[in-house]
Amino acid sequence: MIYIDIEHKILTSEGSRILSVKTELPDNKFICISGPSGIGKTTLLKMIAGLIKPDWGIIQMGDCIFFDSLNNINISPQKRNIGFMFQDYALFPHMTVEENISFAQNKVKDKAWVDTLIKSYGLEALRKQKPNKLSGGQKQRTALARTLAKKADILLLDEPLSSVDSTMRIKLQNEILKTHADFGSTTLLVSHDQDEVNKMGQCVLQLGYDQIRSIKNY
Amino acid sequence: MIYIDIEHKILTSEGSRILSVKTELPDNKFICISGPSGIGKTTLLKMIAGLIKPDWGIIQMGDCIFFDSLNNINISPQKRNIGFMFQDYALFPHMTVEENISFAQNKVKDKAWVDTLIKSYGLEALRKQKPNKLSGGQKQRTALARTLAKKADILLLDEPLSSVDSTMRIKLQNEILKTHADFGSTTLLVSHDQDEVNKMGQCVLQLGYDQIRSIKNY
Amino acid sequence: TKERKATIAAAANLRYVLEEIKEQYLKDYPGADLQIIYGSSGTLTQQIINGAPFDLFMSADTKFPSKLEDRGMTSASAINYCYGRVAMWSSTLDLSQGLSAILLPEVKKIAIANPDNAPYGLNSINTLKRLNLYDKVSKRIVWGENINQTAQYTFSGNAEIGFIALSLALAPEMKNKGHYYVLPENICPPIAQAAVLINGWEKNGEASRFLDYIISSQCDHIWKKYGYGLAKKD
Amino acid sequence: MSEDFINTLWLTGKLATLSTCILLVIGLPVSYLLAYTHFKIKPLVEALICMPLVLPPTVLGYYLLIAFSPQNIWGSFLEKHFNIRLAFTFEGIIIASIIAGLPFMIQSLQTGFSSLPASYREVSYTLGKSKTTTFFKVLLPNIKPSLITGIALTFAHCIGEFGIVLMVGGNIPGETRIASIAIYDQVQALDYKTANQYSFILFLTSFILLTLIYSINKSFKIKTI
Amino acid sequence: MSEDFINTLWLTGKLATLSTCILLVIGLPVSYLLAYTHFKIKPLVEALICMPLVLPPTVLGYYLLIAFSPQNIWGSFLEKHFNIRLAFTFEGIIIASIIAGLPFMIQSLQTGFSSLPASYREVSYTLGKSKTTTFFKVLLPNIKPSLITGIALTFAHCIGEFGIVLMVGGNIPGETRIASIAIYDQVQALDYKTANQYSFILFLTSFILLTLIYSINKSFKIKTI
Ligand SMILES: Nc1ncnc2c1ncn2[C@@H]1O[C@H](COP(=O)(O)OP(=O)(O)OP(=O)(O)O)[C@@H](O)[C@H]1O
Ligand SMILES: Nc1ncnc2c1ncn2[C@@H]1O[C@H](COP(=O)(O)OP(=O)(O)OP(=O)(O)O)[C@@H](O)[C@H]1O
Ligand SMILES: [Mg+2]
Ligand SMILES: [Mg+2]
Repeated sequence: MIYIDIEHKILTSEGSRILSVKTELPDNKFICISGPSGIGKTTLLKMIAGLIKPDWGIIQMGDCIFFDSLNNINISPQKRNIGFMFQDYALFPHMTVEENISFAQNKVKDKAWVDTLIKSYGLEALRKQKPNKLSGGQKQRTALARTLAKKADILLLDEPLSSVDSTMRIKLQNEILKTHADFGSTTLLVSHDQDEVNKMGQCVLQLGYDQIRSIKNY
Repeated sequence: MIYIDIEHKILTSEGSRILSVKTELPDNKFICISGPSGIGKTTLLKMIAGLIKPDWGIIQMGDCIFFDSLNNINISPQKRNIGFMFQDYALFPHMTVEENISFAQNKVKDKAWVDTLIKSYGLEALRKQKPNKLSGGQKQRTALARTLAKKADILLLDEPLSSVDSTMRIKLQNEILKTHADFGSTTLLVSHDQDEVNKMGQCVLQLGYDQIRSIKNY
Repeated sequence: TKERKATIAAAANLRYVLEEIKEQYLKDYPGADLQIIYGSSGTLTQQIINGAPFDLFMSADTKFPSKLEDRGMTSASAINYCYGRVAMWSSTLDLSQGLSAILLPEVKKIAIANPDNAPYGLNSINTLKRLNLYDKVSKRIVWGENINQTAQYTFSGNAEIGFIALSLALAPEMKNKGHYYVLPENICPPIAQAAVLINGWEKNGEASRFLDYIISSQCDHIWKKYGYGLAKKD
Repeated sequence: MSEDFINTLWLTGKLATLSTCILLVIGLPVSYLLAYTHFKIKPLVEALICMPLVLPPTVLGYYLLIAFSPQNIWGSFLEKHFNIRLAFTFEGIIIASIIAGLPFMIQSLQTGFSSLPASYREVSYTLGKSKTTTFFKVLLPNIKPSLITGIALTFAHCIGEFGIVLMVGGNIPGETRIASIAIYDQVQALDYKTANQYSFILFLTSFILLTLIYSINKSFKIKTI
Repeated sequence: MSEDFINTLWLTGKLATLSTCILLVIGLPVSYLLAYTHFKIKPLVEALICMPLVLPPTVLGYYLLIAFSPQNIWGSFLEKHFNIRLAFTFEGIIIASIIAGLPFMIQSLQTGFSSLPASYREVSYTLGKSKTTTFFKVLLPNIKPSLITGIALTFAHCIGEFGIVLMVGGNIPGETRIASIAIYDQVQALDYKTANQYSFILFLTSFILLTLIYSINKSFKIKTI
């Protein structure tokens, strides 16, 4: 179970406001997060990943307390065993597609899994390509494959499919769901596409300006 | 009328292939370009903008020849009077949202138009913000507003709405259409969202692996 | 041969003389190992003060050896080993008329060594002052950091006339490349150059033997050949 | 502190500031070209720019002295047609300083330019901006850290540089006698007390100046990175 | 070319290579810290790193000489406990070279690190990579141009630097007499022919080496930018 109860000051299109999220998310489920642009979806994921320190609150994953402002606990991102896919991909420019993906794995490399990912995400011909020679959608798919390569406990995917065409999108949605079914990592996926949210989410976390975090269990 | 007849070698997920486009596009119309990821949509726009030099061919805009490989003509991007919105935004990090947008204008600044854009694209509260403090969607909207600020002859928009939520997306589609109706710039919009293409395009250019460029006039 | 090794710190302008003296010395005393290190007298003095492993210091003046004496770094008092003579040098002008050449209109720059550091400079200036020439040319003087640099200013032609050491005017590289005029001893006293043994030389007698050798009459012809005045023998 | 030293300090400041400014003017276009054009012999040009570092300053100074000499083509040309003799003048030591400082300025700026993403220029061009506007409004503001490093290194080096300047300048008070030479003189004369005083003042002044230069960098970083 | 000069050249190469390597080892962590931590007195530290440039080399050398002298605490400590005397030894001139080269290496690397986007580190951390792995596998390969500039500047400077080395090293053949000092000596002795020959060889060797260093840079750029 993931327990989140945090407050963090952010600046939105409507001026500065407090992003306040209080929720409990089930383990090993596929959770979709949606909400208007600038509401704080990326910020929330980054707080769970440990890349942003909330102003106040607690983030707990199972027995492990990731963050607790009162007891001054803040586990570093390296130790949270997460996989994070950045909205702007953040691929390493000096590594090829394949190197980017296998870099995500620990010392014991699972080459077969990397190959499977490269194939499923349509990157076969681009294996040896550096990111600056990729199209927008190809970059996005590489970033997604890199995140999945790690087999982390929690997957945080920030709009992983916003730049791919609809045919490919449906295919990749299924790939992601399949990976989730196989490994059972708790997955948080941010999307602004209502169809995608409805299709993929076993749970939906809706962020809104009224600061009420609605959670629907399917 | 825009006349395009070019060939250019690119590398796609299916290995290296020739992107070959031969088409005539009507003036002052709203043209949507779609096709699978990695097919060459961005490459096509960049060739029209003068940022990539095609291996072979002609690009002509009205009476003005932008590019002609046989006669060695290649007009620099500065002189093509275009507006180009990059798929990855490419905002200037040292300028605020407002500075980014008004930088696009010529020496005679049209402040009113900048203000209108900032308002319509929901950037009012972020005027004085630098890009590194913006969310993905906010960056995208800033880049879009910057491109529109110039009132160019040709607008090249590379997936301008891929990162905004559905409510905002519909609103902004209408804003773009309104701008097009007001100024009549020939607009080429790349999108992988079929609904968007159908709604916005007066013309649709479909790029596909069979290398046949289908064009539908509505 | 290790027991017979001496390290000698010598002023840079002694290079040609000392190499010749060293050659002759090694013939007379085979088996000696002389290492001569050249540098500016000021730098060498600072290095000795801070523990440089030198046995003998041959300065281009008397000031630096006496400073070392004051600090108790030396084991005997300094002795003059030669006298340096001041010469006026020019690559373009005929200097047979003597010092008055510096008043010629084509002389735009006159190079003199910095009198604060170099006795050649000090003596040149004093001479000019005594002959009431200094005020007439003071605006045209450029200051060389040391006597070598002064020579470089002159040799390169950036200064039409320079007051340098006679030994430099006679250096192999400079011979026959210009004209020189040796300032007579009565108007410009030669510069006494002193050498001193540094504490710790005693480990073998080589340094002291070499010092004795350079002031002996066996070396007189070498000193003269390079334009130095001989030390007074006692 | 004697009046003499204040003059010397003033001359030093003037030399360092002027040289740095001129180097900036030279360095910006050269490093821009080096960063954005690709030609075969580029590594050669880059190595050549480093060369003033490789020769000992006094030796480089000696070569300059020869170049300036009225006995040589270039020197006699200047003397005949412009009545300029570069040796022993302030202009001469400025030239010497510029040559000595070239590598620092150009290298710093070049790494700055070449680490900028190409898209900055591309966007600016598609917005119809000229290369000049792009350079001043887009590229320059984004290489501020490199710019500051370049200015700081060059300035510091001009202050401390004395081998070339000593050689070319001829140590003329009020014209070419800069602080580093004055300090060197005192150390040579074993006048350590004055040398220490002067070093301390030089050190302190430069330290304060450089701290100020770097503070600009800091405030810039906090604002945008 | 005499055997003597070949020895001198060899010593010069050894000094420059060793100093550059040590500076790289020192410079990488220091510049990393300077680039990624923010503390109030950072501009002061940055200015301090430039300071070896501000003092004339011979004067800096003189202060080092005093520091190394067995008459002082530090020097006598080394002498007593380790039987090391730094002045007039190869170790001594290495230390001198390192101090003189510090600004070039650290400044170059620091601008490199600070121009990398924060996301590189963030991604690497979320992938569970340690700071060390991130440093070597992610950051270092991406600052290659700065790394090469730093190495080239430092190396060139070590070759040409002679004021400090002359003062600290004392011109001892085979131990501290490096090429720049040898050339200086010959110029001092008015032996211009030999000086020119030696300068030419030094110039050429460094030029070839630096061209090679910069060629690495070029091939890197073509591959990834
Ligand atoms: N680095 C930052 N520093 C300060 N404020 C930021 C930073 N990044 C984003 N913000 C602000 O925080 C708010 C929330 O941003 P966030 O990126 O979490 O939005 P989002 O929900 O992911 O939006 P989008 O769907 O557009 O990506 C935004 O309004 C933005 O102005
Ligand atoms: N800078 C580049 N150099 C060489 N090849 C490139 C470069 N950029 C893209 N490519 C290749 O060209 C092909 C077309 O890329 P392009 O960016 O035009 O695709 P796209 O249609 O815009 O795709 P997407 O919808 O994913 O953005 C891709 O397969 C890519 O591998
Ligand atoms: Mg976001
Ligand atoms: Mg694209």
